[in-house]
Amino acid sequence: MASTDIIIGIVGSGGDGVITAGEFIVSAVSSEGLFSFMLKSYGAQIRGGESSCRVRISEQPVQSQGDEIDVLVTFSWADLLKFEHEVELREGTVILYDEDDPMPEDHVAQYAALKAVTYAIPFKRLAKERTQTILTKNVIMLGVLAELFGLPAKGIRHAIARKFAAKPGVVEKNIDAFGIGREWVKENLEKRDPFHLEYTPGAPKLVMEGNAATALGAVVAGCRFYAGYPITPAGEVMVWMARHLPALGGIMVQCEDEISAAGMVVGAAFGGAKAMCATSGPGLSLKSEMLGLASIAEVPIVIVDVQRGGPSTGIPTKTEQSDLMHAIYGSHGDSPRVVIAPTDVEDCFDTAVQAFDIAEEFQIPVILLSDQFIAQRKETVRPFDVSRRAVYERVKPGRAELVDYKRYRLDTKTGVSPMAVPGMPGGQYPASGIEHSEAGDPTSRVDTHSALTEKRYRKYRYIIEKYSFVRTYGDEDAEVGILGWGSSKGVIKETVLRLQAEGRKVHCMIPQLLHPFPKEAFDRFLAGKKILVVVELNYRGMFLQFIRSRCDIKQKVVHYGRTGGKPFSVREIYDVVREVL
Amino acid sequence: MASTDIIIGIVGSGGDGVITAGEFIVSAVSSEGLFSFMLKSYGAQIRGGESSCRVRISEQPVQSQGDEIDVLVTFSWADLLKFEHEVELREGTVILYDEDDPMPEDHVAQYAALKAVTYAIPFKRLAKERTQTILTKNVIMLGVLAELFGLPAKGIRHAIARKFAAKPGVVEKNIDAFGIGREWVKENLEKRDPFHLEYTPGAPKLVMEGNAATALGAVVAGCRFYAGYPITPAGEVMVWMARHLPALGGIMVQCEDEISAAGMVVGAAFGGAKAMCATSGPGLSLKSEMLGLASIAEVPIVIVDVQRGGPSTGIPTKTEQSDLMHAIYGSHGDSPRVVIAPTDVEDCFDTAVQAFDIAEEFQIPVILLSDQFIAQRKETVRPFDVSRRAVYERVKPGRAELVDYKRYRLDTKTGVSPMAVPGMPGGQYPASGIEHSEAGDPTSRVDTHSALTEKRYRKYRYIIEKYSFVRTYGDEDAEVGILGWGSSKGVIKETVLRLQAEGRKVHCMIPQLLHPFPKEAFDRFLAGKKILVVVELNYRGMFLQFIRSRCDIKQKVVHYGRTGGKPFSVREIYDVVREVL
Amino acid sequence: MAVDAPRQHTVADYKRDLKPVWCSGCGNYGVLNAIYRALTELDVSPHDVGIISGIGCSSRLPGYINVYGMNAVHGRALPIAQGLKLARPEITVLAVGGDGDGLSIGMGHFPHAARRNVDMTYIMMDNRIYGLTKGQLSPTTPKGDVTVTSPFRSIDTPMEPVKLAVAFDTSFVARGFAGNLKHLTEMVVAAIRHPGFSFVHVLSPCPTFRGMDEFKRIRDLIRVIEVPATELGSRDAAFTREDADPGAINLGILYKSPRPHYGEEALRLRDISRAGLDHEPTMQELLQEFMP
Amino acid sequence: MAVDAPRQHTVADYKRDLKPVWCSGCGNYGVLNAIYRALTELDVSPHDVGIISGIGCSSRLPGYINVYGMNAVHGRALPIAQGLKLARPEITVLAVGGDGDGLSIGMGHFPHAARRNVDMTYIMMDNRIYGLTKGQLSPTTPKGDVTVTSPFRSIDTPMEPVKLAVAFDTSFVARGFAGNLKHLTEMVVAAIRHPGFSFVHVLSPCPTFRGMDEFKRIRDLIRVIEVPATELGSRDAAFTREDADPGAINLGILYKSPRPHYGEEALRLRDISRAGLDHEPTMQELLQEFMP
Ligand SMILES: Cc1ncc(C[n+]2csc(CCOP(=O)(O)OP(=O)(O)O)c2C)c(N)n1
Ligand SMILES: Cc1ncc(C[n+]2csc(CCOP(=O)(O)OP(=O)(O)O)c2C)c(N)n1
Ligand code: SF4
Ligand code: SF4
Ligand SMILES: [Mg+2]
Ligand SMILES: [Mg+2]
Repeated sequence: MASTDIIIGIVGSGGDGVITAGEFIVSAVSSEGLFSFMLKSYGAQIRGGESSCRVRISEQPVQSQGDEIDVLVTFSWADLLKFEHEVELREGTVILYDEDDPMPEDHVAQYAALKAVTYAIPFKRLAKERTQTILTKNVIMLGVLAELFGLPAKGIRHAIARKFAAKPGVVEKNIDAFGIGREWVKENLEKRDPFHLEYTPGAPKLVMEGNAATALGAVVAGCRFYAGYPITPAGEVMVWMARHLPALGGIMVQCEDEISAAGMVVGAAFGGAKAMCATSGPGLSLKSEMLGLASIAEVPIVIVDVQRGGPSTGIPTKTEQSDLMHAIYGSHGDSPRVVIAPTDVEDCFDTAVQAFDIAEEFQIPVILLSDQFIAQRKETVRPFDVSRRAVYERVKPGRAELVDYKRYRLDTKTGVSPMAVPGMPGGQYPASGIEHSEAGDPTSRVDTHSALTEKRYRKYRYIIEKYSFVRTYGDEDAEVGILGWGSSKGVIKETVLRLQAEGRKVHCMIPQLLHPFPKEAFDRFLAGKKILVVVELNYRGMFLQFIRSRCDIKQKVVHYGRTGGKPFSVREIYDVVREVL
Repeated sequence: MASTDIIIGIVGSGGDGVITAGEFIVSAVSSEGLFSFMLKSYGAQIRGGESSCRVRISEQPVQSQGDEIDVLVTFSWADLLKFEHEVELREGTVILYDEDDPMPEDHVAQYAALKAVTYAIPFKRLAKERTQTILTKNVIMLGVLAELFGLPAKGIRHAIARKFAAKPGVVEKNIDAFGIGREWVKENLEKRDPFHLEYTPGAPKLVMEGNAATALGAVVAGCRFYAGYPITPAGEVMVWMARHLPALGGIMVQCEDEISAAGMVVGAAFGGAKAMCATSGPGLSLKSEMLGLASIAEVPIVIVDVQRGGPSTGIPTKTEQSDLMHAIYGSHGDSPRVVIAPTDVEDCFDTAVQAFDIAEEFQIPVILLSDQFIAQRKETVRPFDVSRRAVYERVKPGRAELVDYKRYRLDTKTGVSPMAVPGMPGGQYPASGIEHSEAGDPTSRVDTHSALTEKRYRKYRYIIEKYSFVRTYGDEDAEVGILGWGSSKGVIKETVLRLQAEGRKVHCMIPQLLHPFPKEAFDRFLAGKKILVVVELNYRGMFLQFIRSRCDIKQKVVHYGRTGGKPFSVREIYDVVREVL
Repeated sequence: MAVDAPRQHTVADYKRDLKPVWCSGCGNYGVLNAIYRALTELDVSPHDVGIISGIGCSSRLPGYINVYGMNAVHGRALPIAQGLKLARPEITVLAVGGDGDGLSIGMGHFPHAARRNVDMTYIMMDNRIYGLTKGQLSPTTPKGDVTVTSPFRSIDTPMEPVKLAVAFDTSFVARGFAGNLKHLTEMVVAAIRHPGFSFVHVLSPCPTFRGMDEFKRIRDLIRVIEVPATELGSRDAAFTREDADPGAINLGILYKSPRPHYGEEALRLRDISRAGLDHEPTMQELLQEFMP
Repeated sequence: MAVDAPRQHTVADYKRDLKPVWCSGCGNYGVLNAIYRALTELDVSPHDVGIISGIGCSSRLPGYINVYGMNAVHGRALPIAQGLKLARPEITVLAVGGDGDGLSIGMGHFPHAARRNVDMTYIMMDNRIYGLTKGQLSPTTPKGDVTVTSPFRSIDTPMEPVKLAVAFDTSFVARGFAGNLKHLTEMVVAAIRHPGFSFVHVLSPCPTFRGMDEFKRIRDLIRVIEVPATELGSRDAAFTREDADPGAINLGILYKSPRPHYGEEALRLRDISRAGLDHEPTMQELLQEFMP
């Protein structure tokens, strides 16, 4: 059977190079123009514990991590057990394991029932005997995979050469190891499984994780100030900024905590800079007060929240979509802010640019609601056009406006008042977290408070008008509609494609702007639907609650939500939707 | 005209003793068994600026501050101007002013149009000439009021004697001053207005502000640990605790910030104590993360949020009901918590007790959502029964349970697992903000995360079952229903009473438990209603949004919300409801 | 900042048309005047100045100065001010606020600001009380004092802002008194001139909540000193000096620890990070690292 | 705490059945063992101990001890631990955590814990890096070091925990090394025995993110010292000693500032506040103040 879509799982311990092997595959297929998608998972140990990865490869854009694994490599049966909740096998799965660690008795029947094809391979022995080091084991394994399943060999050699470019001897050794694996298969293995990747090579594509894409998007939007405090799974945004902002003449500053990071960003933005901080749930909670300040003082800032399992410290390394309500409502008082959610790695780039556009145009804090699932996975993406954007710059007061300048002028159409920045003669004003007059002076007058609040919320209408971008897939006139957001897009889209391929009618919508609520877009989507399936990775059903709070839902609603810890699979969503179709 | 309900407004500058005068009235009427209700308001100056108060007196329980002012005393026309947004006059208002500060020309026509009755009184002159100090001016004024409008003279003398008990000379001087005012009226004034309070004295009642009532309620519930950080308008809770907890063998600790205060409370509650902190919006925002910890670690804590004008620093001295969404949703992840709202001063006491009951019974953080309007107003309340309550104590593991003790046992009906506290042999366990197993060990397993989340939310059902207390007024079978919450109760109730007195049918409901959402109670209320009026003191309409997110509202909805800065008046609500009646 | 050119500005240029809400007799008036004068002396244009504060009586100050000001949230003046300065190095940046703002809720930011050493000035207006919230304990309230939150006397050991600043190796530490306008102005000028993070501890009495004598009480204790340049760099000396006479409060420049400030270091990083590249990387070049 | 009775407990009583997630070679194992031994030596019952931590590799520690533990949120071990101790004075309370936890995000709580002087022990496991989040700058990372967030070398001046603790007038300050179990155990025992807030700075290397030599590097610098009792109370001496030899790290009890702890002071307040009353006020009596 020629395959155009293969899912490979690899499991091992610390020294086994499991993640590196996965990365080689991703790099290889991307350089040969295919698409891929890779998830990593680690055990509880801080370092050196068990780890696993899952790589999906396809000629077509890969929407998700897919369902069950086609090909599983495990260096250790004990390690495999630790991932039993994450590694699901399909009927006919191929399992490769080290002959040194024979299959436990009790697995035999299980795999037989699965009609699994198993190969015992002397990974370790080959490494030791042929390369004098155990370290090449993973590359030998790649040779085996390449030969057995037709993975792009040229690409893998290229990936090896690139990775070890600085260490010539190492490149050679690994290229050799790769050959050893392939050879061994040719000489010793009789293929008993049907998987073989068929593809036509194309132009190389990029390999990126969501966090780097977010950082890149910010920089393309003009962000030159980043303040951060490390937190999983947002850390890579800061690391990327630390590597690149200095050369760009920007500042990346590691702060003492998230409050300080948000404060620095407010200060920088008050100063006229495009400024950002990234964090995860606990950090977002800590930034609640500063968010309110940006809101009332109308300082444009961008806060990235890479969601993880919550509440509290929760599950830092796993994904969840459970910060939605806090993003929308967190912070006391009537404090407007914008929430947008990227849906995949490439989208992290796009939404980061957009976050700055909205923040700057509307002088409002913008929360970019990413999550671990997109932030830390590696994905093949088509080369970006990093210059394509008309980046938005905030409105500054003109000369006339600076006579008796009122920073918080009420009589503007959109609620946005021209904002002077330090250094601009005549623009001096006091910004304030206290309720203030148009000129910025503290007040406790009811009428002023009411007028200024209205002004700050007036922006919503125009934000919705301009930024109500939604993704829809499927048939517009279907009776069943699926609603989801953020990182659930991939599995939902794939579900829709699968159902369509089966000749079934279904429609789905993934809004980019979550708050302010793009009601028209929702109402348009709801019109004509009889059944709604709402999909989200949290327990409470926040998205559904939020929609309900704004839309009159007459449809029958099927809510599919669960705690995170593991992203949705296509099968999961497919089964839910099939129930009602 | 005999009045049973008079509203007196007093305006002056720092040294004028305006607030003291108001307090004397409240004290006086309460000691003679009447009811009263007093609001204070200050200008922008930190100290010594203009101030005003409004006291309503009645034989019947006073529900609200009422509408326009019946009797206005102003020591200074300039000061009066500064309160123009807060002091509304009725037709036929009586205005007393100091003859030293004659009425400005432009006021004359205005007051004539109002058919106001004005009296120029030599407050200052009498004070200087007859008591050799200007300081008695306010007490002389009280004498004038007592004589003119029949305020309880005995009570005022009693109040003076009590206030200055430590300084005998001062008591006399003020009692004299009081007599001087009365006498002057008798001898010099011809009453031209119809106001005269008629009442039958009764048993003395208490005088209390909401913040003190909250503190007292907490202490009655068994709270002996208070950690705080000063903030307006919650400060008096801490001050009260500082005065009383030491003698009770408790601890009141002033912390370095609100995060620390919440942390101390978590630590104390983990230790088995009933512990509380009180704050206002900015502090609540800062406590978001700690709230999540209490939520996942299932530590029973009580957080009082005395709402003020928001967002950010906002308007610290004025009321608003705009922290609702943050109270319900603030904190990342699926983090359960309970939100209850007191509706008046007496209710601050009741809900504080209840907050501890819920927290302890369900091992969950409870937010008590008070606001400046109830927290800082003085009100006459009927003597409490401070011993009436069967105070709830948290469930601790029994001997059998301590064998292989599992702190977070899943197999309990209500989701509440017996909680060991330090000092209990065999109960040692690790509490954790990280997702954990039943035993408390960190885990990142999807299934455990899901099971534990479900357990934490399972409590909701039982909390709703037990604590869905709602207040309803009016006719159950009315077609128009009013929904409100918290401190809006008074004006809503009075509106209903007024409408009923006019023979109109209307029904209203004020839920005490806001979150988890007591859906049954709402559905019951909604049944049969054709029009809903939703009343709340915030811009966004949080309460309505929240109800919509849980209930299918088929009724026509009239939302009456506005920013705070000033509480609702009865007239305001009355007008809204009359529109639809 | 050009300070050699003929002076362009007068005190009036820095005044803003808003009447302070402060009580009469409040020390903060003195601080406000000192800042007016210092800015005048430094002759920096009002639009080139940013003053950030937290929340408190003292933190109302930016509203009374004709500069880019921010009366932000309680305790966070330092992060915001640092962000402003790092993003806009050409602006003269001040952070101001109270003892509670800086030492209680804002405590966590102070040592980090000191070690980060951003080129800005932090003026702490210490009245040993929470003024705005009406008289609670502050971190500098003397032990044993009665306040509304310590009705039976305070049991908390007070903090000593100058010693803390020295312990944090703040690159410039001075103390002034709101009642000594001339000296305080000098301190503020020297602090702003200092390249790096400078801290001025100002005794700024609150007659309302600490009594009318507070001014006099302080006036009796203060002594203006001139620390020899050779001693300015010693932490031990600074500690010893502060402890020497419990009955005296030193006014003056008390400690200096000159070193490159964060902005300079950041420029150095820029050069290092561009090594091998003769230009600012283009966006297209940034994309390269993602090529497989 | 009864320590004179015949010993009841062994190390095994304090061990919990959970395998640490720490890397092999991590300094935290040494700290864990020292705490086992210290508790054994003090012979305090496991159920009478509370250990609170923040978040970090080091903060996982409570999970491995058979006591009432809490692995709370990042940076907040001190407030939680103080709350526990104040509410339950009879419990032996420890706070533990990393350099980042305590000096970065938790910095604001440290000086206040020191001046409040609650009778508890704070053990800081300093590895000069953020371990759990995988190798970022910590407040104690030496200037010039390369980390993932300082790829072109760190430009931040590191903090010195012991000097800070001394500046905060912490009532007991000691330093130990994870590689010297015996000495570290002594320090922990002395700290717990000390009535008041005691701080133990532990050098606890992270081989994973600071390299395999970190243990050796530290071992070469440390020297166990015995500070004469007469010198223990001097801040200046402590500073001088710490600064004396940049090539040496002092282990031992380094500073003491004995004074009544918060719990004692609170009892004093209770007595003062009850003045004139021979009993705990009843609820009915509390109501009296509301009578008009
Ligand atoms: C997060 C937060 N907590 C508490 C407050 C209330 N608050 C306002 S000012 C202040 C302290 C004032 O003291 P200080 O900083 O010394 O300034 P001062 O008024 O004495 O000048 C407090 C606690 C607040 N505004 N925000
Ligand atoms: C509010 C918050 N911010 C950030 C994090 C992420 N985080 C977890 S541990 C840690 C620092 C770890 O360093 P340290 O405290 O020195 O402990 P170590 O791991 O080195 O023992 C950080 C930043 C978090 N959990 N919570
Ligand atoms: S309360 Fe004190 S600090 Fe505040 S303005 Fe008045 S005198 Fe100044
Ligand atoms: S990362 Fe470092 S501190 Fe964390 S467990 Fe490993 S060695 Fe220890
Ligand atoms: Mg102060
Ligand atoms: Mg560390």
